[in-house]
Amino acid sequence: MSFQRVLIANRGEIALRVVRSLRDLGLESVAVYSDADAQSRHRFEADFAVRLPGSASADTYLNIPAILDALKRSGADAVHPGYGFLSERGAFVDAVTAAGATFIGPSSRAMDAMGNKVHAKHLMIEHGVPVVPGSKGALKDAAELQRLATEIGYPLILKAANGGGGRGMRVVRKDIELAPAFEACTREAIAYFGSGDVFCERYIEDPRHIEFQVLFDNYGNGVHLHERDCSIQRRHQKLFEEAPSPYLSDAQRQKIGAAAVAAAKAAGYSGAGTIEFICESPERAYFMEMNTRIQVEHPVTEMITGIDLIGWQIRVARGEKLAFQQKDVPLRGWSMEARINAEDPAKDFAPGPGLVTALTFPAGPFVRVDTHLYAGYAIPSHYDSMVAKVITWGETRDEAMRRMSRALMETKVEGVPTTTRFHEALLAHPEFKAGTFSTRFIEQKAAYFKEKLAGDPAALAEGVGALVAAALTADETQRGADHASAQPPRDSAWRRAGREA
Amino acid sequence: MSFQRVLIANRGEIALRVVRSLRDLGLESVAVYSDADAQSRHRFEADFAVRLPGSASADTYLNIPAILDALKRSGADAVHPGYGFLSERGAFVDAVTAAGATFIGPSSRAMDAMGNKVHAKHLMIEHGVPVVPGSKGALKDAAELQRLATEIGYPLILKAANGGGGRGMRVVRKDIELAPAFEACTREAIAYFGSGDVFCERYIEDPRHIEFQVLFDNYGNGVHLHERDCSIQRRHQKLFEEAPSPYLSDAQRQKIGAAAVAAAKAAGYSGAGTIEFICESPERAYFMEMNTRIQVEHPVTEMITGIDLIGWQIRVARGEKLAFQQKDVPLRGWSMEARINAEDPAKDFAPGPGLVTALTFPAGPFVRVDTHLYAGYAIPSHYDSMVAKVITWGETRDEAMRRMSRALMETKVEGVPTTTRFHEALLAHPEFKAGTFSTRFIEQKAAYFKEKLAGDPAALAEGVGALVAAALTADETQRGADHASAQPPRDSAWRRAGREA
Amino acid sequence: MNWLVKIGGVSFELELPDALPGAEAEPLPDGRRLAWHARQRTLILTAANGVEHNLRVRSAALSRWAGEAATELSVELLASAAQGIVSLTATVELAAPGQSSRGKTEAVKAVQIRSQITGKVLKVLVGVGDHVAQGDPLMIVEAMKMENRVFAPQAGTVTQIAVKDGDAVQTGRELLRLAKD
Amino acid sequence: MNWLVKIGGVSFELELPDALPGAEAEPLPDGRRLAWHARQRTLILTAANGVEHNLRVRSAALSRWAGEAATELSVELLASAAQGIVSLTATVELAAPGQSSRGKTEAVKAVQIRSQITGKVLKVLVGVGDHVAQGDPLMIVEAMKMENRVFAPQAGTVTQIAVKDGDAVQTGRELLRLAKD
Repeated sequence: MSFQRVLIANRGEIALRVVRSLRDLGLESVAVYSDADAQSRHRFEADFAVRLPGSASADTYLNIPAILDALKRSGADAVHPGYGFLSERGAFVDAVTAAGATFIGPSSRAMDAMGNKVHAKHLMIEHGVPVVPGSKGALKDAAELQRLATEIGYPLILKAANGGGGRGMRVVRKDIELAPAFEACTREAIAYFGSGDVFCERYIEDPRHIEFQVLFDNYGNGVHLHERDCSIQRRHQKLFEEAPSPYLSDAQRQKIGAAAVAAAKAAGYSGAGTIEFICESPERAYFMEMNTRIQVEHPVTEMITGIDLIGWQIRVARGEKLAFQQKDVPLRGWSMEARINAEDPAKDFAPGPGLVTALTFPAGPFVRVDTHLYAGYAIPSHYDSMVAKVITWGETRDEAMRRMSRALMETKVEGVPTTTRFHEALLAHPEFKAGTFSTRFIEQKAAYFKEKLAGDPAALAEGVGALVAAALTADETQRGADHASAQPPRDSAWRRAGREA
Repeated sequence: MSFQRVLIANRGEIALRVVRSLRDLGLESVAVYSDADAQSRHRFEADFAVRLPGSASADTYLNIPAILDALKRSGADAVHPGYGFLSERGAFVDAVTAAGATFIGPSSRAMDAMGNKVHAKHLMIEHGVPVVPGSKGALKDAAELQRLATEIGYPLILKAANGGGGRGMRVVRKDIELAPAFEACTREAIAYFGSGDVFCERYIEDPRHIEFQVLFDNYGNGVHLHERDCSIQRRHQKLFEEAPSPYLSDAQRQKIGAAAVAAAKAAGYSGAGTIEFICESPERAYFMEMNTRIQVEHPVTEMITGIDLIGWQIRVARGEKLAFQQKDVPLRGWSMEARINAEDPAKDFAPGPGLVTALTFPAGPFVRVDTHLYAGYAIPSHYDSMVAKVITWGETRDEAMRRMSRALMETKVEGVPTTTRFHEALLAHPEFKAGTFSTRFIEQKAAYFKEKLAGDPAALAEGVGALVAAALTADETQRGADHASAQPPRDSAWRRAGREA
Repeated sequence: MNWLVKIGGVSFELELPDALPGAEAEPLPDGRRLAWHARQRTLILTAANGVEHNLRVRSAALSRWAGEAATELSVELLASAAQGIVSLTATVELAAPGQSSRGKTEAVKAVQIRSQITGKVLKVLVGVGDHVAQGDPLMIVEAMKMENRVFAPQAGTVTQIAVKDGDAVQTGRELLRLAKD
Repeated sequence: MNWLVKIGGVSFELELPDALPGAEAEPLPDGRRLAWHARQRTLILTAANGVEHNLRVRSAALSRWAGEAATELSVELLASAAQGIVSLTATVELAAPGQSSRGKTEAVKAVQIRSQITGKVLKVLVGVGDHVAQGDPLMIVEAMKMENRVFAPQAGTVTQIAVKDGDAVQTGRELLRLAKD
């Protein structure tokens, strides 16, 4: 399992991130790049590069034969999949292995076992990891529902077994609503979906998304590296993450973490993985799914533990044993990550690919930036809109938050819109500051964000903006008084600045 | 002692560094800049800026009246001095205080007490901190010298009391050499310096430079934040630092650290300070001097402790108590700092100010860069040649070192020479890797560095370089064969590349 | 050139200087000076006493549609307030006076719908002659793995469609025209 | 243009291509291609099988003295070796053939001493007519708080001094001339 040259079957910031850990370990890197990525930094920063003709993901980063061809030509003897693309395809693992190279990640068997949600859920139940409580299948009658309601507690949600799109669903909050809701739901199920089968589950109103990072070697040794809180989401896309979660006590952390490790161990897992939980309350965390790869938000875990997760993925893959046990995994301070996406938060997060004309990223103490951007880079419209991650660390949550404000203030991207301002608005919200938020936070605070992000001209008219406007106007008024009539047409410096930008 | 707007009486990377900590604490910053620094980043990154007319340090950053004038005009109510310039002048502290502003640093009394080497040395002796052993003053006779030699041990150095420039000095290694050396030295002292007074000290052949960071609040609470090893020096200029030192055991660390804290406490010290020791062996560390300001190399301490030193300077100055005790100061992992100076290590470190035409700094996990450089910036020739600090952290010294190699590989500065290659040569040396080096390392390994830094064309002819040369030559040979005679004059792309650079 | 500037509801005519004054700028009537440092992306407002206030530009985007006189300038400035940090954004619409503002060179009843993003037209949902209500989806443009719907800003009849399924579009590219009811 | 290239002790005449071939470069005779990516400061050597080897340029400095035909090119390349990381540096002296190399357009016995740094002449230590031995200090140039001595590269007589105390000098500026003994 020893290897020397690693092909990175990915692009952008994660490909660069992998190059860095490889270099730390004295290993060579091979990038692959699509035609749309011919100017991407990951192509140039790796030691070697191989072109994947075409631009669509299906032709390039999802094209297993093309990647195997690059593997063979480049002489690489291992593959790191990054996240997304082929990172969770058992068939890719098998293809890499059949080509005689090492896949840096779990076995295809463990990947498929944990990737299959039903399998994974059963495994979790077996190992005492709580899952969202509910009926095992279709409910027989209202009486069974009543028994379950007593067992599980309210609120519950009734769902048509064949349903979808929000139809045939009923939330029930008291005993008295139970029978009528069951009848109505059954009626709708028959009417819309042709079957009266209805099942029930506990309804989680304001869930937190909390995930545990686990790390296993090939010899059954595994630890968790605490949790990340990824509740700040928009349409199920994570936007801002932190570690640890302000929601969990130390006892809860240890309990859920131990259960996560036990379950992954039972699956014969190896490498880095993430077990996601949906939390109704700190005491009620339910298994959701397992991601059998590195996560976008892994840096916040690295910041609080000092452990290079991608470095350890590689070391485990080459047969090293974990050098630490659970008790040795540090949890020091607090870390936050803001995803800088090329999207305009003021225009409903419309994506804005294009040329980055000027760029400054933050630096200095306890700040880290993972990005593939550079001034002059044209962000292609073919792939994900995430272009940078701004990460901070502090001794306390408050310090990490204040550092994030500073880091965002230093973040300047011209030419394309970014989510930077969204994060500033987020950090300014008292409930975010207090750590009390659910996955519905952005939706619930829509009015707040709308106002904050509108680029309100009134705000410009006040405060600092007024100085600029006043200065420009004063200048103009004066000139207007001096020279009565029209000036020869001149080019505005603002226009020029805009063009330079 | 509360303040809201802080004038930074400094320039370059340290001014930027202070802006960042101020911003973390919600405070405003005022930069001052000389005419030579009109394009420096610290002018633009601060919230406010005031020009100091002129370029020479004496007219600008050392000009107390000009800085006080800027203080008054800007409405700042505190001053951070950075390092160098006025940072250790008691008179500046008094002037700032008299102007009604808070000086972020120790009192002028403590500063002067610790800044005076004789005072400081006496204070150290009082508090049991070892100093270089030797005679109290001029030696009476050879017999006194013999007694001292027995007490202190060999090697000793005899020095003419009025001497200088290496003359009138003798190193003595055995009893039998003692009397002749004393006679010769006395003779020379009379001949060259007009006085036969000679004193003796223990001679430290291969010293290590180890310094302890201390931090005190205004209420007498103080801690040390472990040591830094700054033995890699060239002509007494530090080039590469690390924390902790591979030289000290934990017991020695605690012992020397406690002595350093006791001595600083006795001086009524407040704020951040550094106590430098010269080490003959881990057991024999002698007090050298105290620096009553932040050090260039403070980031390595921040990386292993997680404590924002400049943030704490500011917090202490506004009257906060230290939030931690000695036992709470973490020591986690290892950190290194490489000073990137605009000097050519292959040309005896000749300084090379000028236009930075292209620039890439490292990023990613466990790497930090403090710099004021940007592409298009012209490094002025008026000030220090240090333009960036590349800092890495690792769980072990080895990991920090490998990360430094990676970080240096990502460091690209075009237009001016830098010391980047020197650091790569340093990291490649087996004795540096083993942690066995003294302040004489660079001088002792001069041949090694010369060879490594020469830009040996033979190295280019081999290995990777050969590929380029071969490609160019093959191309040429082919063309030569095809077209018998002279080509029309054409511009070389290399030339163009050089010009673009 | 003289520009028509709208900030909020207020519009006024303004001659923007030929260049924002450089570091050697003449003082404004009230003694302050304003200088634009292009490389540093910083607008410096210098008070009469020489203290400079840095207004850092996070982003400055200029939108100018071909064939139209109006120009939209969007600037995001960063400045430090007495307490904490604020970022301010404004979109300023600039139009040379005498010239009609954006879209107004067209028949007054025509509304041009432009792409807000660079991407690919996945599906045109309407045809020429269709009547649409305000908020109706007109087409789907895909970019960065996301489907983005283009909605009708007002009720009207589709008079012209400038793109077809599969076309690549740049930001600002005209997609279709609506005749107002 | 044809250039005289010296690498180590070996010199050969070489016509460097008009431009280093771009990404669409014609293959070299052995099937490899070499392309210079200016923005990324990377020289890519592509093998016949399409695998690209990135040679990153850390620094490229071109020294050309006014009035002289010779050009010194110093390039530092970064590449990853099988084990660890290497950085390679070379100074290549380029001279158009037929033209004399650096300094040779002068009377063969004259040696020009140039400043290796940008700074200020602190003190000229010799006068015209002085005879100096190899290694003698000629002047002190200050830059970045450091005093840098300029030494005689060989014995000779000072025939001309081009600067005086206090003068600002750029890298490459002539300081004085020595006539060889």
